[in-house]
Amino acid sequence: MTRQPLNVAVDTVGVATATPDEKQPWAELGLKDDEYARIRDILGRRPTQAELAMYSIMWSEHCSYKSSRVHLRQFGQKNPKTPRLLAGIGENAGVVAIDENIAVTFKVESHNHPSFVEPKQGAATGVGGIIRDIIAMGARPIAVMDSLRFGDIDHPDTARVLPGVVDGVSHYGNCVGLPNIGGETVFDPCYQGNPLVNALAVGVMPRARLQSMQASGTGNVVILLGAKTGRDGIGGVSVLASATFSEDGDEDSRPSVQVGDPFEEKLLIEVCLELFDTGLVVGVQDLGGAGLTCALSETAAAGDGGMHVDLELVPLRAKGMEPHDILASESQERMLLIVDPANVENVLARAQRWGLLATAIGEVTDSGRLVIDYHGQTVVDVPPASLADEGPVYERPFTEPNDLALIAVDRAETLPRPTTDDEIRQTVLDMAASPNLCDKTWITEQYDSSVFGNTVLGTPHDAGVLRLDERSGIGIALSLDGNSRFARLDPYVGAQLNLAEAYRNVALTGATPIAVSDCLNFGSPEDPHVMWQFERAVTGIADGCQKMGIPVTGGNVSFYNQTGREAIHPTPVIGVLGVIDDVAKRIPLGLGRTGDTIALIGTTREEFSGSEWAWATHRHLGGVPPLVDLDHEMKLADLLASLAGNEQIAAAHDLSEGGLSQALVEAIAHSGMGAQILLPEGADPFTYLFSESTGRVMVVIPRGQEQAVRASCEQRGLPITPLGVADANTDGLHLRDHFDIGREEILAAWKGRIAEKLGAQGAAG
Amino acid sequence: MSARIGIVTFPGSLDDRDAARAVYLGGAEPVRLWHDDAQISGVDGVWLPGGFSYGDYLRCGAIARFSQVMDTVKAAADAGMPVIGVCNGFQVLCESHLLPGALVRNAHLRYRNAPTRLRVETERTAWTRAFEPGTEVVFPAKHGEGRYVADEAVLDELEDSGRVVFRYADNPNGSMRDIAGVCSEAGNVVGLMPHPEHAVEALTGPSTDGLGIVASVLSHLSEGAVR
Amino acid sequence: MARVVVDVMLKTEILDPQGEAVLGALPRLGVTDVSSVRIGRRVEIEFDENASNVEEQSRVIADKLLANPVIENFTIAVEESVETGAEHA
Amino acid sequence: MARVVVDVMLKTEILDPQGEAVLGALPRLGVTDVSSVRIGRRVEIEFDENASNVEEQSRVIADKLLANPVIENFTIAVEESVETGAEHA
Ligand SMILES: Nc1ncnc2c1ncn2[C@@H]1O[C@H](COP(=O)(O)OP(=O)(O)O)[C@@H](O)[C@H]1O
Ligand SMILES: [Mg+2]
Repeated sequence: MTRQPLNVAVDTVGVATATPDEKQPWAELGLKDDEYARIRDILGRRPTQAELAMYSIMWSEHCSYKSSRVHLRQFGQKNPKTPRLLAGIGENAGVVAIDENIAVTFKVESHNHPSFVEPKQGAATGVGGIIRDIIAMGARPIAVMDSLRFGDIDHPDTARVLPGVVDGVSHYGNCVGLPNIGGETVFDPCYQGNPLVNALAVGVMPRARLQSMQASGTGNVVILLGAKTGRDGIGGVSVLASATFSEDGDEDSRPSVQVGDPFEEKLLIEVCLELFDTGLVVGVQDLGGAGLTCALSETAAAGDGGMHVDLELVPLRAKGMEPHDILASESQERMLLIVDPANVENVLARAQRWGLLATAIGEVTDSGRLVIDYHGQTVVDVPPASLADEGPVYERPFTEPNDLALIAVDRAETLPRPTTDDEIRQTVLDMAASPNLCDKTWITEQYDSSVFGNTVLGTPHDAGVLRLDERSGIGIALSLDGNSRFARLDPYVGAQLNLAEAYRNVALTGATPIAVSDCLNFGSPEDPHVMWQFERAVTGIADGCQKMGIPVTGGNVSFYNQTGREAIHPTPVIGVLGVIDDVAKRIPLGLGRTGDTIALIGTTREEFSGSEWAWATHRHLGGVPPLVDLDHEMKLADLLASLAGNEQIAAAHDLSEGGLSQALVEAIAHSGMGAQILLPEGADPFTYLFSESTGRVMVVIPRGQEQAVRASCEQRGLPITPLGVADANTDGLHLRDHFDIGREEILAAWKGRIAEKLGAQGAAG
Repeated sequence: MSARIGIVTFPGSLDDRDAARAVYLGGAEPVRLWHDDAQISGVDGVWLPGGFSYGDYLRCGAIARFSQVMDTVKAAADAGMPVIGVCNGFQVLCESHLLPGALVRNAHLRYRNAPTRLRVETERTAWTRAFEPGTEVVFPAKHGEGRYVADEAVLDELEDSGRVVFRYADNPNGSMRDIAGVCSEAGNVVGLMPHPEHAVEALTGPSTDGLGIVASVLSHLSEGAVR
Repeated sequence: MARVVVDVMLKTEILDPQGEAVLGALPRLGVTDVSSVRIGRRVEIEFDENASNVEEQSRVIADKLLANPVIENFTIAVEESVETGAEHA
Repeated sequence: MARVVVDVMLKTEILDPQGEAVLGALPRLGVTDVSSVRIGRRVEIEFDENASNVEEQSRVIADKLLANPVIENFTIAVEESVETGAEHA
C-alpha cells in the first residue's frame, strides 16, 4: 500500500503552461522577486509546484552558498598544489592520498538549528548526514568527532540542550559503530538559543575505489537505496538553516523534525561498500539536506545532463504525499545509485540480503533535462544545472563592526590579577573547575571509542589517532578546534589561531598535518558586520593554509546563527588531518616516567586578551588576540614529527585555553604522576602559568635525550625552556618556591563538574 | 591445525571484525558466519559479537533470537560446543534462553564506555580455563543496557553452582550482585558485557587480558581432542 | 489512590525506527499480516490517597517531562481508586 | 483493519530507574503527591484488513518478541475495526 491512487489534481507542466498567471508562493518559499523571474525565464513558463519547491530548495542559502560563494573561492585559488589531493572542494567530501594504496576522506558539517529544536534527533541526524557524505566518496566511515557549543552552563536551556545533543551524538555514532575520537565542548552565553553542533566524519578506502556523483551513461538506471520517504523535515534543513529564530520561539512554527535510524545507516554502509567493491555502481550520491531534489539535480548535472524519474515509484512511508513533498522530503538514511541495467538485479539482490529497500525509480537520458513524471504526468522538466550549479550568487556588503576599535583597546592585560602565591594557587584550581576547562568525561564516556580496534589515541588527547593498516602501522591523526573569542576580537587572526591550534594538536601526536576541513558558523549574512567577519575569517584560513602548504578540502557554512539582532561570535571550527607512518610511535598525553624532563617549547608573552582566564574570572572579552606565527608552527610540527620518529619524546601536550596551568593539571590527572616545576629565573608566575601565547607545547623528554632534543630545537630556531621533572613520588603539582597542590585537590576541582550541573537532567527521555 | 572460531555477523553487528582480530591474535582461526545461514559446519566454537544485531531498539538481542543461525548455535551449544557472547552477544544468549537472566537499562540510564576491572570468578568454563581464579582483568565495558538482573532464586543458584564467571570490581551499571558474566550449567556457554576483544593489543586497549579468553578456548578444545 | 496512565506516542508523521525494526522481524515469527507497528511509552503514575487535581497535574507532568512536544503526542487516562496490588499480567 | 495494543511493563520487583528518575524530577515541576512512577512500552500493532486470529497472533508476538518474561509482563487489547487515520492526539 505504498502507492496512492492519483486522485489529487497535480500541477503538471501542461497545467503550468496553460495557467501562466496562477499566483505562486515564491516569497513564502524564500525566493526573491528577481529569482522567481529568473526561474520563469529559464523555463519559459511559470514553474510547476514541484519545480518551484525544487528551485526554492536548491537556491536556498544552505544549498547554493549564495552569500558565501564569492569568498569561498579563495580556498580554491590559494590552495597549495599537492599530489595528495584526489578530490577537493565541491565533492561530498575531500579525499587525500595517504600512501600509494590508501586514501582518506573527511569532512565537518553543522546541524545547529535542528539541534536547538530537538537536541537528540537534531544531533543524531547531523552525525548521520556527515557519515553519508563519507560513504558517497567510496569510503568506509571509521570515526567521528563532535564540536559542541552551548550557552552558559547555568542557563536552564543548556540543561535541556546539552544532554540531548550528547545523547544524539552518542546514540547514532554508537549504533552505527563508529568510534568517537575527539571534539570539544565550549560554553559561552553567545550560543544561548543558538547552540552549535558540528560533526566530523572520516573514512578510508583503497584509492581505486573513489566514487563519482555523476549520473552518466544514457540508459543507466537510477536506484533509490535505503529508508522509505516520509514527511520528515519537509522544508526542514533548507528552510530551517536559513531562518532566524523569532525571539519568542513560536512553537507552532517549529518545522517537522527528522528522526534518524542508525541501524538503517549501518546497512547502507555495508551495502554501498559491497557495491563499490564489486564495481556495480557508476555513480552514487547521498541524500542529505535537500533530499531527492538535491541528489537528482546534482547527479544529473554532473553526468550526461539528462534524467527521467517516475516519482510514484519512490517508496513512501506517509500517506497523501504530493510530488513536491516527495522531492523535498529529508527522510534520512537514503542514497541514490546510478547502475548499469545489466547490474540492476545484482544490486537489488545485494541490498535485499542486508534487508535494505532498493527501488529503480528512473534512468539517465541524453535529453539535457531532468524530467520527473508522476503517474505518467510530467511535473518537472528543467535543465538540471539550473538547479545544481546556477543558483544566485550574492555580493553582500560587508563592513567592519564599529565596536571593534573600542574592543581592541579594552585589553585584558590591564585586568586585576592574582598576586600572592595563595591567590595564584587558587586560580589554578578555579580555572581547572571552570566550565570550559573542566573534565568532559561525563560527555565522552557516552561515546564508543574502541569499536574497530584501531583507536590508538582518543579523548582526552590533543588529537585522535587511528591505525589504518595493521601491517604497515600507517595511520592518521585528526583534531577539531575552534576559539571564537579570538575570532570575535579579530576574525582574520582568530581563524588563523584556530587553524594553528588544530594543526599543532595533530603535530603533537607525531603526525604530519596534510589537509583541512572547516565548518564556518556565523550570524546573518544580511548583516554587513557579520559578512565582514565571515570574509576576514575565510581569508585568514585561506592565507594560513596557503602558507602552511595544506589544502582546504571541503567544509560547510552555517549562517543565521543568531536570535534577533544578537549574532554568535564568529565561530570557524577547523579540522586538520595528519598522517603518521607508524602509529606505534605516536606521542601520548601524560608525564612519561619518573625523572623525565618537563620542558616548554615556544615563547611565553604577556597575552591575556581573549583568554580563558579573562573570561572565567572577569567575564571579560576585549583587546587583541595573541600573536600568530605560522612559520613557527610549521617548525614546531617538523620538530615533533622528528622527535616522535626517533622516539626522543615521552609525552606532550598543547598549551591553549588555560595556558601552562591547565596543561599541567591535565597531564597530572591523566598520568597519575606528579610534577616538580621550577619556573625560569625572573619569570612572573602568573604570566607564566596563565598566558595564552600560542605556538607553545609542553614536552616530556626521556632521560638521556635532553641534549639531543635541545639540539633539535636550536637547529630549528625553537626556544626550549626546561621546567622540571616528572616524579611518581610527588603528590600532584609542586611549584618550587611558590606552592603545592595535591593530586586529590586537583582532581576534586577538575572532575565531576558537568555531572554536577547536568547529571540529574535529561534522564526521563 | 588451529581451532576454528565462527564469528556471527548480524546486520547490525559492530564488533565482528574486532572479535576476528582477537581470535587471530590469540592463535585461533576466525571464520565468518552469516546470521541467515543455518550452516556453521566446520567451526569448533562460536563468538557472538557486540553491536545492535537487528537494530535493537526494542530490547537488545530480542530479534536476534529468531535468526537462522541461532537455531543452529542453540543445537551446537546443547551438544557442548563452546559459545561466547560479548555485550550484544550476551544479550542474545539471554534472550535465546541459553543463559539465565536478562540485561536491562543501566541504572544511571546512560550509555557508558570505560575500562572496567573484572574478577574472573571461575576457571571452570570453556572460555576462562586459562585464567587463575580470582585474577583481575581489565576490559572496556561500553553499553547502555548491561544491568544484569534475574530472580533471587536464579541468582542464588548461579552463585551456588559457580556459574558467575565475571564480577565487576566497581559495578558500572547496577548489575545485581556485581555480575558481569555468567555461564551455562555445562560451562561451555559464556556471556559477558565487557569486551575482551578490545583488550588484545597494548596499542589500542587498556590491557591484553582479552587474549586469555582465546587461550582458554584453545586449551579447552585441545583437551577435548586428546580425550 | 488514583492511578493515571499516560501514553506517549511518536506523532504519526515521525519515523519510528523501533516499530520498523519490530515490523521487519515479524516474518521471522511467522507473522505476515501486520501492516504497521508503532512503539511508544506507557507511564503509570500513582498519586497519594489525598492528591488533588490529579488530571491537571498529570497533564503538566506529561507535557513538561514525559513527552517531547516536537515529536510526540500523549493521552491521559485517570483510573480512579484502583485496588492496591492490582497486578499487570 | 484490527488494531491491537500491547502494553509491556517491567515486573514490579525489577528496579525501573527511568521511572525513578521521573519521580525524582517531579518536585521541580511542583508535583509532590506522586508515590510511584513506572515506565513501560506501549506497542500499537495494525493488522491487515483480512488478518485472522488477530488476538492469538498478538499473543505470540507479545510473548516471544515484545516482552521478556524474565523481567516483563504484558497485556493485550484488541480494538476491532478502527477507522483509518484515527489520530492519537
Ligand atoms: N564533545 C566532545 N566530543 C568528543 N571529544 C570531546 C568533546 N569535548 C571534549 N572532547 C575531548 O576532550 C579532550 C579535552 O578537550 P579540550 O579541553 O577541548 O582539549 P584541548 O585542551 O586539547 O583543546 C580532548 O581530547 C577532546 O577531544
Ligand atoms: Mg582544543
